[in-house]
Amino acid sequence: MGNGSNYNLDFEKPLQELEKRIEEIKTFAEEKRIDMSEEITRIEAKAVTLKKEIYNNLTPWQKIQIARHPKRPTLLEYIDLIFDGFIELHGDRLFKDDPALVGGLAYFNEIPVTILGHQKGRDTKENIYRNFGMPHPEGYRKAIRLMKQAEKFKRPVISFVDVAGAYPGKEAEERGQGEAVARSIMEMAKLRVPIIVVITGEGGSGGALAIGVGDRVLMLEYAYYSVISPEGCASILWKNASDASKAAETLRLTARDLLDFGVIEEVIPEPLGGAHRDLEATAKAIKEAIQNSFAKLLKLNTEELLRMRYKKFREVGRYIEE
Amino acid sequence: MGNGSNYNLDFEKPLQELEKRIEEIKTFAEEKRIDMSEEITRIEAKAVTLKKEIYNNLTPWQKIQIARHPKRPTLLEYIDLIFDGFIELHGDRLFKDDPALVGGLAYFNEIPVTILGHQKGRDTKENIYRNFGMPHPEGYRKAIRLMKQAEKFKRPVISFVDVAGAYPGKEAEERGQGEAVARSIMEMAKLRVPIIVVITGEGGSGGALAIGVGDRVLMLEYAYYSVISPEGCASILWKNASDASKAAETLRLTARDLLDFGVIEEVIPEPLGGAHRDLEATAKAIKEAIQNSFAKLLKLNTEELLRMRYKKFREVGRYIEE
Amino acid sequence: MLDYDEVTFDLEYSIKEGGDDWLLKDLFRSKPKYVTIRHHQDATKMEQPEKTKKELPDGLWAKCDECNQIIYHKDLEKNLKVCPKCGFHFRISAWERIKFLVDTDSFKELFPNVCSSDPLNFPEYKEKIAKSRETTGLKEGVLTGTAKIEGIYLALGVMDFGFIGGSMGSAVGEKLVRLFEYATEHEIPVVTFATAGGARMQEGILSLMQMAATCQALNRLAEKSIIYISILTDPTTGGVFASFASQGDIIIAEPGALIGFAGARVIQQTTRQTLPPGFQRSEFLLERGIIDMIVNRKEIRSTLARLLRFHQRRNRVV
Amino acid sequence: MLDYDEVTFDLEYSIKEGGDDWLLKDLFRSKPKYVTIRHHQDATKMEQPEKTKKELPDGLWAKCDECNQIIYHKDLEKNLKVCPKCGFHFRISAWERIKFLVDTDSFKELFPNVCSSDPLNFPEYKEKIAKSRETTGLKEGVLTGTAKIEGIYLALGVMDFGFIGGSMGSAVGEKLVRLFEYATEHEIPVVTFATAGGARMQEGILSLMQMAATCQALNRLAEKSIIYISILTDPTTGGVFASFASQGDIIIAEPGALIGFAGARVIQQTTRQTLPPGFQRSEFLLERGIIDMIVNRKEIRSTLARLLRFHQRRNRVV
Ligand SMILES: [Zn+2]
Ligand SMILES: [Zn+2]
Repeated sequence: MGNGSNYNLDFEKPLQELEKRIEEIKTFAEEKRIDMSEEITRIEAKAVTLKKEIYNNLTPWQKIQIARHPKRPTLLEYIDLIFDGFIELHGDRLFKDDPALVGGLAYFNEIPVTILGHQKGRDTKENIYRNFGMPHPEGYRKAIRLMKQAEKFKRPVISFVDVAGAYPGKEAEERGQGEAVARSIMEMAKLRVPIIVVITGEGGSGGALAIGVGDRVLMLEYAYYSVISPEGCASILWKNASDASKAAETLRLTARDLLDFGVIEEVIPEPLGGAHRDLEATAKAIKEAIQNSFAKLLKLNTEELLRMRYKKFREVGRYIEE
Repeated sequence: MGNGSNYNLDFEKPLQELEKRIEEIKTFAEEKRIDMSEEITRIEAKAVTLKKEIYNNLTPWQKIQIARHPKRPTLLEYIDLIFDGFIELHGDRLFKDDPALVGGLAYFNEIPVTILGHQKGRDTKENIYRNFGMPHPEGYRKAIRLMKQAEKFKRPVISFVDVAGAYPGKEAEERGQGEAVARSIMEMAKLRVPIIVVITGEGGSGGALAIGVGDRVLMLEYAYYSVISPEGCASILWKNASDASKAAETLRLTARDLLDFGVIEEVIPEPLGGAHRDLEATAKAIKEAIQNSFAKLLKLNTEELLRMRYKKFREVGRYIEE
Repeated sequence: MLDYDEVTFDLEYSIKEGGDDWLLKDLFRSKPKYVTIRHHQDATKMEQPEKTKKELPDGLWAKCDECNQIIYHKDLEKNLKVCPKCGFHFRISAWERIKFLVDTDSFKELFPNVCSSDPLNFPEYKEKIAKSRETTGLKEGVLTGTAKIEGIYLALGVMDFGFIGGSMGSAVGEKLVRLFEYATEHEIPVVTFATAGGARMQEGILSLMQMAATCQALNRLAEKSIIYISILTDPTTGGVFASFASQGDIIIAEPGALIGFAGARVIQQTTRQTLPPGFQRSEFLLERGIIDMIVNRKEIRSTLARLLRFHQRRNRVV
Repeated sequence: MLDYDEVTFDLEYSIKEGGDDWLLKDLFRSKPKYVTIRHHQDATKMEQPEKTKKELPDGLWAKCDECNQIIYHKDLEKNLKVCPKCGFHFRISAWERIKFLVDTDSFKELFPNVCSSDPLNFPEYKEKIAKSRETTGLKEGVLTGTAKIEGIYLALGVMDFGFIGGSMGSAVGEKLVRLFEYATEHEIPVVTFATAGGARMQEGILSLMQMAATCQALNRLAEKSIIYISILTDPTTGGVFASFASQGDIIIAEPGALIGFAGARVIQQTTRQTLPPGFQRSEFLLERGIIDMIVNRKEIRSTLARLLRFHQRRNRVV
């Protein structure tokens, strides 16, 4: 959760050096009024090749670093580009409004929907306000309230997941974090309207699943979704959190892995270099994916929808019968 | 909310003097080994007459004093005598367990029921623990949870009201006391099982009504039920809380008044001298009244029940059309 | 009629009529200092009643109680009685509210003849009703009817704080219940503007029962999945807040409105707690998760239009 | 096999297997000091396995970790592994639990052959399963079946903390889902005894999905108004608490059990908060309104019987 400005992705260093070099040459050429366009074009092409090479060969751990990038777009940025006329609704009607979980009403291509999602901060100040996007129980209870409202008015729910985990704090425990997570799963599983889930960044365990039970679960290319953080896994397995990279490999937590497991329905490709390099293209890709999901879901009646949702989470596990 | 031991009902003074005199004579007769039984019988008869005279002519304000008597039986005492096999259930699953509102399961004449009610303390220590029977929002939310549980398992709800008012505190406001009271009314109004309400002591405004919406509302003879405490009313009307007696008269808050208004269905007679003088007789009277109500309610199907409940609260107001 | 004593009395009885002592409202905070902004006249009569004019320091000018700004009265009116300088929301009458809110001439009053009786023969109650009628031009504490907002048809209930502190007696409850039932039958959305000290003490237990009556009528509306939007204005407290007003599918408050169950004075007397600044104000309730949003009076019309349009049945896909 | 190192390891992995770092459990608090009370043997074999006996300081004696009382082992057994002096509840195995709980010979195991696969090829997972099988005599971390309690027929799921920290992988989830579905179909009540560090890390995301699978199966049970009683024993944390275990119609905890979502260590590391004594213990949860009651192990059988009888369909009148 570092500051965005000095957040560098290690594996991008060669690329950054090349990009820096291009800038230098451009400045030099301008100052000296020399035509170096050929040279520039050549290096730029090389940079694109390098970028592709890097991004086509990302390790899971590198993907996680992209998923956690401080400049990675957050829900409120996506909402503006994917939906129309968003109206935020607040509060669980019980204890508090949780800014870490945003919810409200909007149109998706003229269809009224309820939107839910984790909301990380876009700078340090906002991150503190939004508790780095980690909800307390009241966040999940707001989600439950808004989902039931969506059910009452028969509109689909679109849920955006991007969370390191449900907040592990004293007050969160006192107010029943476990109960809130479980209750949200329960309500979502039986909600009588279509639910589309989009995992946009971090899919942190129960805190993600709490608003992650959907008829279609879509996932950005570099997002991850895991029962445990790779650091946590590494410190347990090898008593060393710095083996997180190895753990990330082991845990099979990338979008591709999850598609193979049948945990998600679709991987949404990201722009070259990751979502933070092109918000609009990412939003457009998400919008298309949601649209495709809608096309599939709106064909089903409620009973079919619920039956299929049940079946999906019913059958995702892998076991043997001896 | 004084201490029971030195709580005297003013209007009982002549009676208390007479009773004291009887004790004195008895002691004297015993000490001196004189037969004074005739004298004693005579004075005892006089005491009974006096008691009847007093209790047949109680003013509303005097009834309120009885309703607030520190020795007035509380819910947990009644439960033991009216129900079998009580199992207390705790918690709202959201924030806290509120000891001011007790709920649980029990048999009423072999019928499983859910019991709810305000619980005052029976001594100072318990009163502090139970916040003098004044619930916070979590108390009403526990009630809602248990009512919905009763609905799920299709068992009747029996709700006991005895509260000065929903607690007026900073934290209660923060956690939405108004919302909790309203929500409880909402849920109770639509609950698909029979609800019997017994007002046993104080019926303090919204804090009473929150668990007071029932198909049959029964009320002990000296209980009161009011939109405002007589003290509050007096201080508004005559800028003088000590005119409470006059306000009590004005407000029409006795069981008899409420029967006339159609707010309650039945007045349960109390033993001579009030419930605190004979817990068992009072419990027996309550039990009979509940039994009679059951006999009426169990004849109805759910739709009839809900229609009648609606009608009752729909039509209780008095207005004119000009 | 609007001499200072009368104003003081009037403000005091916003406390007195609030309902009960558990629900006593602390409404002194900031209102009693100005006399120019009276809201009891019928806004349909577009000019100020003579009597009121007489009382104004300068007839044409008002003073904002929050920022002391002197405001040209017509400007204030144009600004929907929101201080143009600091945004302070003055209380307004039910008729003013309707005028500010709905499409021109679209309000059709329903149940205008439902009025309070005096079932308890309560001291001075009849006189209070008579006086409230005179000052507000209303027959009862709530106006009910149908109207259009940006062309969208709806059922509308608007309370008036000038009518015995906006308190809810049998007639107010009856009118609201009829409104909810009307909306249920005709399947149109419901919007209420609440402002009240609580239940109406002068009708005793019958007032309390209106909490149940209004709530259960809302249940029937909900069964049909019809939207109910509750708007809380300064002040909304006691039995009104603790019944229909807190049960909106969506709850909106005007900025700075006092909203709560128990009054600050009662809380302090009972608990000896010190209450933080802003306690029980709209912003506090938003933070505490009790309301959905705070909307300035000038944007309430457009916000309602958006929300109502969003919930129109033809928009439903599932 | 039960040398001290092994015990330490075993207790440590109750943390390790707990699931994830957000859910890491602080289980060191009081357990590692005694080695005599092992609970991994199959209680159906009534005598102590030889290996265990060898490790006991005196074979016949145990020491209570809470009050240091030396207890004759048979007495402890008779007392359902509750310290007769201080009431401390030792952890017990799934088979012991069943033996203590149900009518003699009434337990009929269901789905005994559902076992973990190793879908991630996770390092050492196969070995851990093999070892857990050996120490517990179980094939998986939960026993499922039907039984009778005081003659009342029910579906029963009992977790075993000795099986990879009681963690929930695909097989545990599958067995519980089948149990809930079986109960739904046959309309019999469900009782589960939970004990777990959380989801099973070694099956990655597939473990996490078991939270959804179990919860949705409970929804179907609820649709039929069949009662589900959840009993939380020491420890119940992470993804197990945050799914089926916290969703009982009635929730019972054994005294002093550690119950929560996040582990104390993680909370302290993340928030630097100091946690009060008793934090996340049964008594704390009761006060915080999350559970219905705390029942001593010796009274769980009779309490369940009362609750199950109470919820029998023939008792319904409406
Ligand atoms: Zn101003
Ligand atoms: Zn001990």
